[in-house]
Amino acid sequence: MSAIIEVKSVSKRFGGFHAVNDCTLSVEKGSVTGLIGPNGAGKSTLFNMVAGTLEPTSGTILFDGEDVTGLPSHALYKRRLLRTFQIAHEFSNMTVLENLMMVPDNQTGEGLVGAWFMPGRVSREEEAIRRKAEEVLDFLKITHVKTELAGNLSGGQKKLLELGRTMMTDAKVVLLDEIAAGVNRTLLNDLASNIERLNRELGYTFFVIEHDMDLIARLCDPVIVMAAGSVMTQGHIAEIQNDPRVIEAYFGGSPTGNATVAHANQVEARP
Amino acid sequence: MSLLEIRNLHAGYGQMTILKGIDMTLEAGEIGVIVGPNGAGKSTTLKAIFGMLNITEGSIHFDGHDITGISPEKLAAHKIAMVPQEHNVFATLTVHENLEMGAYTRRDDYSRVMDEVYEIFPPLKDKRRQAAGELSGGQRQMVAFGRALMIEPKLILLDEPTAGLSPMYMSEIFDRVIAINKLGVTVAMVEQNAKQALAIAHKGFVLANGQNSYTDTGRALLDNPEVAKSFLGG
Amino acid sequence: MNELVFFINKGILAGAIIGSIYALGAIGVTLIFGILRFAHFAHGDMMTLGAFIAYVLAAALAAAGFAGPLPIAMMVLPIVMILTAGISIGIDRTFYQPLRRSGAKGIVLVMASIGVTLMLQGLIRLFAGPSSRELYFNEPKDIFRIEVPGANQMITVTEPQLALFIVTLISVIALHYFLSRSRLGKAMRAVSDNPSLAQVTGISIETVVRATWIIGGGLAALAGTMLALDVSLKPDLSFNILLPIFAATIVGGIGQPYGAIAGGFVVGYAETLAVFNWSVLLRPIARWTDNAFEVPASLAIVPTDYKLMVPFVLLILILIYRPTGIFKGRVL
Amino acid sequence: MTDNRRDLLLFAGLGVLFAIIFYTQGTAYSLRVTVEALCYAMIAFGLSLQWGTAGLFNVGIMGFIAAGAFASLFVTFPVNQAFWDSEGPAMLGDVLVKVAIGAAAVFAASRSGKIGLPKPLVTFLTLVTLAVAYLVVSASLDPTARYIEREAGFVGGLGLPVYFGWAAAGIVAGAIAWVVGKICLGLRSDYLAIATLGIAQIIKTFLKNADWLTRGTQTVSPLPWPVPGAAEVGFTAARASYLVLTAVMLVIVYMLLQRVYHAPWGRMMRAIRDNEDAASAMGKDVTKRRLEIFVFGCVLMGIGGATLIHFNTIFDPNGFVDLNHTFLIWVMVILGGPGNNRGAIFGALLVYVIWTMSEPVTLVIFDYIRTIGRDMFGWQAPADLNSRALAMRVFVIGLTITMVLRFAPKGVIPERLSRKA
Repeated sequence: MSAIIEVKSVSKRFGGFHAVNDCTLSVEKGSVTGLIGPNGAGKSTLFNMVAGTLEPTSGTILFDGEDVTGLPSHALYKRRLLRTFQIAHEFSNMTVLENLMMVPDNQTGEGLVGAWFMPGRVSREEEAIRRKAEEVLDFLKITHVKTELAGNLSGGQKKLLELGRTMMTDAKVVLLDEIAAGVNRTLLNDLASNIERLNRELGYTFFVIEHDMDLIARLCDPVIVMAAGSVMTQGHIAEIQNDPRVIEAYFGGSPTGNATVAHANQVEARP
Repeated sequence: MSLLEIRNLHAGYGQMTILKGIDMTLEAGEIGVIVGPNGAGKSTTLKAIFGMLNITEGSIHFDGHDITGISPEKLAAHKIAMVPQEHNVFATLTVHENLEMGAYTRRDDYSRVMDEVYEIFPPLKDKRRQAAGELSGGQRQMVAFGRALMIEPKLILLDEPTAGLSPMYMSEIFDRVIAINKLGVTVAMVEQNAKQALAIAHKGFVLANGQNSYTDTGRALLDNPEVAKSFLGG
Repeated sequence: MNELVFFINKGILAGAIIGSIYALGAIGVTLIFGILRFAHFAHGDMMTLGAFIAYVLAAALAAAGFAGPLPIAMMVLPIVMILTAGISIGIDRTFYQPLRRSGAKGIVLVMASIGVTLMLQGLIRLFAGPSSRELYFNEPKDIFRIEVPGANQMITVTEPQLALFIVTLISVIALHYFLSRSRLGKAMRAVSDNPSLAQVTGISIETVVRATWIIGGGLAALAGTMLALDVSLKPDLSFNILLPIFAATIVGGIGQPYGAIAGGFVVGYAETLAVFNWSVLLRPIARWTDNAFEVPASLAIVPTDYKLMVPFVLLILILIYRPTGIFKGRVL
Repeated sequence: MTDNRRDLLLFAGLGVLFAIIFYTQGTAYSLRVTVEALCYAMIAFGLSLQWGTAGLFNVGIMGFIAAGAFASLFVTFPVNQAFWDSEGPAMLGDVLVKVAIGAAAVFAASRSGKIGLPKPLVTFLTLVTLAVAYLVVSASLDPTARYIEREAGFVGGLGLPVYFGWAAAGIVAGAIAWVVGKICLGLRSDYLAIATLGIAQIIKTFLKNADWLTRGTQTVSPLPWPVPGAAEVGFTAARASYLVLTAVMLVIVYMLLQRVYHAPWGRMMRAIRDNEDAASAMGKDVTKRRLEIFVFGCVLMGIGGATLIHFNTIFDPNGFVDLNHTFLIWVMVILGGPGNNRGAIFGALLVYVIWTMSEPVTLVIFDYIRTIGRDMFGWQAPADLNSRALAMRVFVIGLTITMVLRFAPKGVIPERLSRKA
């Protein structure tokens, strides 16, 4: 296997604050790689840099061997790197179907000339895109909201729409940013099995930020742990869960500060 | 009567309801810790106390006053201070000015409190003329705490104070929280690092899906196998 | 030496005068940008409004036979500033605050401010008519002359120009002390820096907004009146002065009051020196070199008619090369 | 369906309004108002596209109208033989060559980063080259301009058919828009507002002062008509045929706009307006698309301006004013319903009629005020009361803008969010 995403000593500063600090990691082609870490560890900042919404202060990011540092997201899409957003970024004044149909690129009807003078070709393309979109809706089991404005969907449905958009085109890598939050258990199971299927059958690579440990455990290998802006460790979920450093950083290990211990004892001693 | 009493709180942003009936009471001098999975409504609860979102049902009483849906800038008068999770200092103002802004609502002489804050956070004294944005993460956290202390609050609300800090810092922050509590300040704190936070808590609230799922002393929650299984990551 | 005196008069002094006007306007625009987060298009007409109020007051007092050591329009300035500040707050309450409350985007506020600017223009013209007026009533416009040895021309400063320098200096110093020392001034900086934290800290945003309008409106009235005293009161000032003021704001860095002052002078000088006839300074050199080269009659970099090009080009260059401005303001 | 019925009712009302005007004001005058209203509708399409579909804030419409009008004048006005017989063309050619060389040098300097020069040096080089090129060009333009003015009056036109002129109007307005957009569209819309405001004033200043090119304030007339003029077929018939022509153009543009709006192009533009980040993550080049729509809108403004100016047959740079050619159009669009082409037409027709009628109405009202004031209070009205009265209309335009924003932000005919399955 070879790396499809390589992050090399990337840092990002906001004012004086190091959100990501000399972070190096890679995502293997064909893997489902998880990224975990406490809130504020810099996961989202790192994600946004990989996805092209933020530009690193220093360091380089390679995609499929090419330097893509600082490229805008639409250029990364052209290289088949897609993403979802932690807070759903739906097109709220458009219908669910339109939300999906806008995704494929190189649509003839997206150019003025095409839209005006090639109606036949545009409508053929539209037909195909619509079928594809309907399949995706079926797959996500949200066909019943097809003509609803996306802004009116529930939080969970918006999340599904996020995922649905990434299925509208053939991706090499999909970045999933907390896709599980707000999605109910049953659906989450479906989601997970479909992510597995996309990964296995179509060779999609997934890079996943997630707080839902069950989902991480089910899908991801390896799992990368971030803390304080850089990678703390990485490995199989079983190793990670037993790594004392990770337990301390992420799961909240035993208190270490002396005062804390003393206070804890005091709290306990209260009637 | 308890210092803080939240009864059956329903609240959310715009049309979206996030809190679906939260109950919470804190006695004066306690540390209360709110834990739970992402999206459970932990930070939202703090924001609801702070009048930053729509309350549709329920009530919040503080020190005998009804403060349900009060506007944020009025809470300082009730001696409630808040430290947000991020962007919690005025980056372009100096450290000293940050503290002065903390005391914005005070018309009396607060130089004694200022000295106390510098005493609790010695590094700040040397950097008092420096812009807060130039400080390190830990020092900024100190500025944020110091700013909140300037009104000599009865209650201080902390939104994930350890977020983004390395584990080493984390215990330092908890030590600081304890120190503040020892000054007689009641603390309500949202935390990701549930185990460590519950260990210093007099009272813990485990939220899930916008509702209380367990409420007990911190110790009891830590010892509760069910809580451990579902929320503390095994 | 005559040429040098000419340069001092038409270059250095003229630049300082227009620079002061731009600086006073840009301070208001930059504060409004920083705190209310929109480009206030009505600022040029607020200046005209201030000058117009000064005219009305001064005319009334002059008719009543009032006289004093200074021109009447200058003596009523404090009242004019207070009135204009009050009107600014009224405009905010009526037109901007409801939009803010309903969560409108910044750009909608920009448009509303264009609506306000048109309303002001209409009202001013309705009452003042389209002609231009003098703000001096039966009073001599004092002119101070400084003799320069070896020159038969003199450095000349008129009374309103001198007054303008003085009030600009006082305003800048006062603003500095206000922003760095006073409680409200610091609160303004705090809101500009981080509005939500400021609110949590107990700072009333509305109070700060009001303070912003008082300062912005007051300084606009000041600048407008001084400009009208120096030249004359023209009701059609608005967009022609607005563009240089925006340029000054952006050149200085949005949200940076000190940047606005610097930007005002940069734009003022750029404009003045661009239309300055440089052949005046070349002539003596030609004389010394026994007319080794011919000096064209006019050697202005930009013809006077195209003066507005200068702030515009500055604006474009700063957007291309340094969108944060000189003082590292924010980029919207 | 109810939406359509409502639209129908509104347009029917508008029809009645126009019928009344034709009946009371006479055909010839009413035809003039109608033609001008249609030209405004074309311009309003451009703004509706920019503001309604893409959220772009253009307050320099007047500049694009003026630029388009000039371009059309230059292409269609009869050839000035005196100019072509003089040294003028050669001198002007020399200036143009210098412009081209200067532009190439500036471009090369701005790209010198490619050969490894550090960024500050590139900036410095570019600015110096720009300054030098500017000085060289303006030094050779000045005598050329003076020569042309002395020998031939002005450059004159190319004498081509009017349709070429209108095409040129679109091209020139679009080219200016491209440059402005290229610089400002990556930034927040406030910058675009400021920049368009500036460019409009500058275009007007240029047209007013470049006597060698535009005759400046001496104005150019008569501009040729694309249809038979009054001298040939009579007043009414001439205006009627111009009306038919503009109406046909408007319908064609309307159909083109409707088609793209409902095509993937419109979907993409609405997506960008809804959520820029997501649209970018879905592979849409937001800045480029914004530029496209900005240029497209300005092309329509240029064409609209040219049709307007040809109808009035006189090119007068002083005739272009912000109020009539920028803010009036804003009122049309936000009142009609931004992002909806029917709204743009409705707003343009209604507002233009009200606007034209408001002049006599205001004067009548103020005449009454004058009389009442004199009779009851002995008030001596100022001599320029009439021109002051017209300033009230500025006030009303401003008030309308603020009120619509607050109480009817979606306009009379709001944009329809498509729900088709």
